[in-house]
Amino acid sequence: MESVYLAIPLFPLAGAIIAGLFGRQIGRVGAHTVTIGAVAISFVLSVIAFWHIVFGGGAVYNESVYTWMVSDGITFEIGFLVDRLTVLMMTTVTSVSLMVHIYTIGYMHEDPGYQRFFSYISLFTFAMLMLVMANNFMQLFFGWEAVGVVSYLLIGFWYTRESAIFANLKAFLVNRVGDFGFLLGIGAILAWTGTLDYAAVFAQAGDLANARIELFDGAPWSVATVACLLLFVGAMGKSAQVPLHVWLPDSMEGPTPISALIHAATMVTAGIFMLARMSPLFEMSETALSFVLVIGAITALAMGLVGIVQHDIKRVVAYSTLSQLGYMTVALGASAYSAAIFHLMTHAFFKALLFLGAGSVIIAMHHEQDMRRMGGLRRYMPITYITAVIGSLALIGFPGFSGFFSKDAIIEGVHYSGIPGAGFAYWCVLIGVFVTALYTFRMLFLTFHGEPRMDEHTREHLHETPLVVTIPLILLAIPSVIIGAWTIGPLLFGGWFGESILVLPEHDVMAKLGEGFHGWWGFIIHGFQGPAVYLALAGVVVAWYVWIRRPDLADRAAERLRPVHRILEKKYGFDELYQTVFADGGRRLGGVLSRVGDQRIIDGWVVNGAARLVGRGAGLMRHLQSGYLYHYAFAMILGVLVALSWVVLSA
Amino acid sequence: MFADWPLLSLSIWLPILGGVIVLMSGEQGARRLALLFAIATFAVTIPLYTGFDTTTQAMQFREFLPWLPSFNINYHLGIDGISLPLILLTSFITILVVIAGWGSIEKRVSQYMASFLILEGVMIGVFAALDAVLFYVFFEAQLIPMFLIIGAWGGPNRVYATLKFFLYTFLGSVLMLVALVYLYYQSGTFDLQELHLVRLSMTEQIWIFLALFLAFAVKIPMWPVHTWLPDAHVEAPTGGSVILAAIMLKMGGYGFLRLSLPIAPDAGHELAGLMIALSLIAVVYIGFVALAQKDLKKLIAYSSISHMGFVTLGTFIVFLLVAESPDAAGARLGVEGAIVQMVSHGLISAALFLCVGVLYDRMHTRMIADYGGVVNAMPVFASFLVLFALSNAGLPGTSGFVGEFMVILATFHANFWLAALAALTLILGAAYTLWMVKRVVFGPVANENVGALRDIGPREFVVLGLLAVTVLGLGLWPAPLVEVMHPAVDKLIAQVAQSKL
Amino acid sequence: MIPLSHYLILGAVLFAISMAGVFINRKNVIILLMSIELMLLAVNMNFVAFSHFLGDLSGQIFVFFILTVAAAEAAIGLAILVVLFRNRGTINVADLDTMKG
Amino acid sequence: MPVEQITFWIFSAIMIASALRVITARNPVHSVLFLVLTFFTAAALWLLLEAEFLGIVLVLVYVGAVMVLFLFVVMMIDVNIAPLREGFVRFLPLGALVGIVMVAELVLIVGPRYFGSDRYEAPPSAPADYSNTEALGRLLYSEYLYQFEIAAFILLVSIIAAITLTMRKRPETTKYQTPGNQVRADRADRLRVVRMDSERRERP
Repeated sequence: MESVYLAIPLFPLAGAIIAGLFGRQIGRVGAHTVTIGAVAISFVLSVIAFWHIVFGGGAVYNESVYTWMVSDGITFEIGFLVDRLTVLMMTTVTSVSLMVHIYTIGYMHEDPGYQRFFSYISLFTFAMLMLVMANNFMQLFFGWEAVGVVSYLLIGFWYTRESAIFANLKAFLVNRVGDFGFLLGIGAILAWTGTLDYAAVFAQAGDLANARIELFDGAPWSVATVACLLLFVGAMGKSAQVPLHVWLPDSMEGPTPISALIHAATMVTAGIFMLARMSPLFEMSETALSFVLVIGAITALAMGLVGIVQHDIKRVVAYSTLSQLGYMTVALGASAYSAAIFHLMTHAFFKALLFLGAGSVIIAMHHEQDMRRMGGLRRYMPITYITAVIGSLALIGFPGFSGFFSKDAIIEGVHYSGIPGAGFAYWCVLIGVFVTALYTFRMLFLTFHGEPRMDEHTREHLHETPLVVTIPLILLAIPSVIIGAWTIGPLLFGGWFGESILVLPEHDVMAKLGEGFHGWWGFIIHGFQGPAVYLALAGVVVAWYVWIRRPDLADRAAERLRPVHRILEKKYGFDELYQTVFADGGRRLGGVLSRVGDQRIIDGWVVNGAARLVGRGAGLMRHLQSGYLYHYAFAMILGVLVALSWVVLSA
Repeated sequence: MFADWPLLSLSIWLPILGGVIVLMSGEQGARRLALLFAIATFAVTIPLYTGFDTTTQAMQFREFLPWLPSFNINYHLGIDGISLPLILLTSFITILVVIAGWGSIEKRVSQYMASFLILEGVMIGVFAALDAVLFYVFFEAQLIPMFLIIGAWGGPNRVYATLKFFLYTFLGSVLMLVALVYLYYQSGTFDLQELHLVRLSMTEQIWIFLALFLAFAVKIPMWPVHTWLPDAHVEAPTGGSVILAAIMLKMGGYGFLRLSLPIAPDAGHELAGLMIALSLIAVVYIGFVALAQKDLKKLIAYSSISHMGFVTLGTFIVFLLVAESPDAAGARLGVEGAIVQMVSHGLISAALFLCVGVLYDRMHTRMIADYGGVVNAMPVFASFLVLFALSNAGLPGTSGFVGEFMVILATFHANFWLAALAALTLILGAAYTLWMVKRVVFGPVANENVGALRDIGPREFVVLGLLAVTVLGLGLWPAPLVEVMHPAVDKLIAQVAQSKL
Repeated sequence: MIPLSHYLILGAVLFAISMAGVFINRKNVIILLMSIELMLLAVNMNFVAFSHFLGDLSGQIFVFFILTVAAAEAAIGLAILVVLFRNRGTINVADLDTMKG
Repeated sequence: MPVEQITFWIFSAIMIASALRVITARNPVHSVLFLVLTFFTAAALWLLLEAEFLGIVLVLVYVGAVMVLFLFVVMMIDVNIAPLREGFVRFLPLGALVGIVMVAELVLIVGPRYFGSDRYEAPPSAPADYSNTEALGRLLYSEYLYQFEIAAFILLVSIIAAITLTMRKRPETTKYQTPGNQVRADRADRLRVVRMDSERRERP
C-alpha cells in the first residue's frame, strides 16, 4: 500500500507541475486532461485506500517517506499517517477536488489563465493531501502553509482586480496570524516532548498535562493547555473563527470553483481536522476545550447573523460557511470530534454544491453576483434550482438530509457536554439553526423566486449552464442528500474512528448520545422531539414571509432595527478595526520608526553626529596645522621633552 | 582523487588570479573569461563537499605554511561544517553575479568582473582562514573590491554610501584587531583553534567579546549599527547588492560562531540577554521599518537585517539553553538554524536583489510607486518574484522556512515570550514582502512604461531558475546541508558550555 | 680615566644645544640644517662612547652609516635650499607656506 | 690631573662653546665655521675613545666635504640676515629653558648614577699593534656588507637627487649633447648610401 499512499499526493503534484510549467505547450485541453486525470487517479486510489483501511481491515500506516533533516537529535521527517480519520479526509478532499476540476472546465473556459488555474487547484489538492496525511507536526505545518499559499494565489487569480489582490493579501496575513500561534504551539510541543511525531507526542500527552509553564510570573499553566491554545490559534486562522474570520468573506473575490474547493469544503476545514487529529492533546486540557467551545459558538451565531444582511450571493454562502465552521468548532470543544468530522464531511458536499450552484447562477448572469438583481431564476435554470434547494435543505438541517444528521448530533452533543461554556454554546447553536434557515432561504428566494429583477439583455440570454457545470452539481447533490443517513451510524456511534481520535470518558458526549441511537430513522424521529427542527422550519417560514410574501417588510425591519442592521452590515466592525489598528497602525508605526528611529536618531544623531563631532574637532585641530615648519618642530621637541620627563619621573 | 590537492588555496587564489587575468585581458571577452573562472572556482569547491568527512570534529582540508614565523603567524587554512556551506554559497553566487552582470554592465566590464572574482577569492579566504591574522587580512581585504564596486558602478549618491559603508565596517574591524592582538599577547599565538583554548578572566572576556561583537555586529548588521546597509544597497549595482546581502553579511554571523562564542563564552553568558534583545529588536523593529519603505532595494535591505536577526538570535540563544539544562537541549538546533538561515538568506536575498536588478535594468527606477501590474507584461519574471517573495516570508518548502523554523523552535526551549517575539516575523515578514509584491507585481498595468516591459531573457531565466531550484531544493530536503554541520556544532556547543574562568 | 657618563653628558648637552638651536633660529633654514648636523654629532658621540666602553665595534659601524646618511641628507637639503632660493629668493621658513590650507 | 682628563675637559669645553656659537652667530658663515670647529673637537674626542678611523673620517670626509659644501652654499646664497633673525631674542629664553630642562633630564638618565665608572669600567687600552681601521674594515666588509652596499646606494641616490634638483635648463640657444641619442644612433641615421651610376652613359 505504501506506493499507493505515496501516489495519492504525488499525482496531483505532477499534474500541477506539468500544467504550470508547460501550460503553453500542452494547451488548454492538455492542461485540464492532465490535471483531471491526475486528480481522478488520486481519487480512485483514495477510495482504494479507504476500502483497504475501513473494510479490508488494513493496518494503520505510519511510516516516514524520507528524513527531512536531523538536528539536535530530533528527526524531522516527511511521513504519512493513514488511519480512518485520514482516509475519510483524503476521500472527501479528492472527490470534491475532482468535481471542482470538472466544473472549472465550464466556469473558466473563457479565461486566459486557464492552464494556470488548473495548475493551482491541482497544487492545492497536493498540499491539502500532504496536510491530512501528515504523521508529524512539521509536515502538518508544511501543508498548512502550502494550502495557505495556494489560496493566496487563487484569491488573487484575477490579479488585475484591485479588490482581489487586496483580499488575497488580507487572507494571507490573517492566516499568518494564526500560523504564528500554530508555530509557537509546535515549539511548545517540541520543547516539552523532544519530538514532532504524532504518535510519540500523543504518548506523552499525560506528561504534557502535568508539566507546568510560567508564562506570567506566579501563574503556572499546564503545558498541554498552552500548546493546545496556541495550536487552536492556528486553527482559528485557517478555519476562520472569530476574531480571525475576516479574510474568508473577502476571499470570495477568487473564482467560484475556488470558493467551493478551498473556502468551503477543504482548506477551511483544515483547522477542524487538525483539532480532531490532536484530540489526545486537547482532551488533556479542559481549559482549551472550553475556549474552543466558546469561540466556536460565537462564530456560529455571529457570522450567521451577518449572513442575513449580505447582498452578494457568494458572500451569503461565505458567511454561512463561517457559521458552519463555528458549528464544527463547537463540536470539537464539546469533545464530539467524530460529530465535527461528520459535519465537516457533509458540509463539504453540500457547501461545495451551494457554491457551485451560486457559480452556476453567476455564469448565467454574466458574472453578476448581487442578489438584488436576480430573482425568478428557477424557470430558466431548473437543474441549478433543484440542486440549490437540495443544498439549502441540507444546510439548514432539514430532517433526512445529510446536514440534519451532523448538525443535530452537534447540538445534542453540546447539550450533553458538561465543560464550562457548554450552556452558552448550546443556546448559540440553537439560535444559529434558526438564523441559518433564515439566510439560506432568503438567498434561495431572492435568487430563484419572485419577479426577475435583472435587465432585459441579461434575461434574454438566460439559460441553463452547460453539462460540465451541471454534472458536478448533480454529483454533489446526491451525497448531500444521502451521505448523512448512510454514514451516521458507523461514523458517530460505531467507534468508527478507532484509535485515531481519543476521547476521555468524562468528556464522551457521543457515547451518551449513542445510548439513545437506534439507526438513522430513529435519529430522525428523535430529532422531532428536539427544538432544532422546529427552529429551522420557523426560519424557512419567516424567510418566506419576509422576502416572498411581504417583500417590503425586509426594508421596514431594516429601518426599524437601524442600529442592529448597521452593526451587521459593518460585520461588527472587525474589518475597520483591523484596518485602522493593524494595517494602518503597523504602516504608520513603521513610518515613524523609519523616520525617527533610523533616520533621525541613529543616522541623524549618532552616525552623522559622530561625523559632525569629528568635523568640529578637526576644525579645532586645524589651527594647530599652521603649515610652519617651526611649529611642528616645536611640537616635536615638546613631545620629546614630555616623553623624556615621563621616563625620568617614572624611573 | 582531489583529496590531496590544496583545494582551499585553489578556491581562494584561482578567482583572484582569474581576476587579474580578466583585468589584463581587456574588455573583449572579459565576460566569458570571468564566467569561466567563476565556474572553475565553483568546480573546485565541489570536492570540498563531496570529500567532506562528517564524522570528525577536526578541521578538514587543512593547509599550513609559515608566513611570519617571528610572530607565529601562519597561512593556515581549514574548514568545518560551519564554513563549508558558506564557501559553497560564495562560489555559487559569484557565478550568478557574473552572469547577471553580463548585459547590464556596459562600462569597464573587465574591471567589474575582476572586482567580483577577486572579491570571491577573498571571501572564501575569510571562511577558510584558521589564523586570526589571516582572517583579519581577508576580512579587511574584501572591503576594497566592494568599495570599488559601489564607488565605481554605483548610483548617484554612491560617495556617501561608500564612505558610510567603509567607515562603519572599518571601525568595527579595527576593534577586532585590537582584541586579536591582545589575545596574541596573552597566548603567543594567532591560531584560531588555540585561541579557543586560552583562559581569560571575566573582564578580559567582556572586553574581547565587545570588541569582536562590534566588528561582527556591524557586518551582520545588528540594530543599531545597521543604517549603512540600506544606503549601501541602494547605491550599489545589482551584483554588488547581491554579494553584499548574500555573502558579506554572513561574515558577521560566521565571525560570531568562529571567534566570539568559543573565545569568550563566559562573556557571552554575561551579555546574552543584551544580544538576544538586540536580535529581537532587529526582527521586530526592522520588520516595521521595512513596512514603511518606498524603495525596493531599501525594503529588501531592511528585510535582510530582519532575517539576519534570526542568525544572531539562534547564535546567542545558545547561552540561555546551555545555562538551562546540562545537555543543552535545543542549542544545536539554534546554531544549526542560524547557519541554515545564513545560507538560505544568501540565496533568497540574492534572488530578490537580482529581481530588482531585472526591473531596474528596464525601468531605471527602484521606487515601488513607479511599478504596478508588472505581471501583465512579465509573467515569467512575476512567477519568480512571487516565489522568492514567498520564501522570503518563510514559506515551508522553501529554504527561507528552515532556518527560521529551527531558530524559533530553539528559542521556545529557552523562553516562550522570546519565541513569540521572534515568531512575529511570520506576520511582519509576510506583510512587508507580500505588500511589496502586491504593489509591484499585481494589479492593473500602472503606466505605459510598465506595459512596455519585456519579460526576462534566457540569461536572466537561467540565473533566477538556478536560484529557484536551490531555494526549493533546500526547503524540501535540508538534510544534506544540515548533516555536515553536526560535528562542528557539537564542538562549538561544548566550547560554549565550558567555562574559561 | 674618564667615565662613560661624561661622554654621554657631553652628548646630551650637545643635543640640547642643537635643539635650542632649532628653536631660536626657527626661520633660518641653513642654521636649522646645521643644528641637525649637530644633533647627529651628539648621537654619534654616544655611539662612539658606548662602542668604546662596551668593546663592541658595531657602534662605530653605525656611526659610519649615520655619517653616510647625514652626508646624503645634507647634500639633498642644501640642494633643495638652493633651488628654493633660486625660485623664491628667500630661505625664510615663514615664507614657505604654500602647503598651508 | 692626567693628560687624558685634561684633554677631555679642554676639548669638551671648546666643543660646547663652539656649538653654542653655531646657533647664536649672527652671520651664517660664522656659524658654519664654528660647526667645523665643533666637528674638529669631536674628532679629537673620538680619538680619545680609540675610534681613530672615525675621527679621521669625520675630519677628512665630513669637514672636508660636507662642511665645505655648507660653506659654499652659505656664501653662494646672498641672504638678507635681518628677517631671519626675527624672533631670535624672543625665543631665546624659551629655547634656553627647553635646553636646560632637557640637559637636566638627560643628565639624570645618563649621568654617573647609571653610567658612572663604577658601573662601566673603562676597557684596557688597545695594544699597540691594534688597528681600529682594520677591525672596522673587517666588520664592515663581512657582517655589514649588505648595509654597506645600501649606504653606498643611498649616497648615489642623493648625488643624483642633488644634481637633478639643482640642474637648470639653459635658454634655447644653448646646445646640449644628448648622450642617449648618441648611443642610440645607428648606421641608418648617419650614413646614407646613395646608389649612382659609376659611368656616364653615352649620349645617344
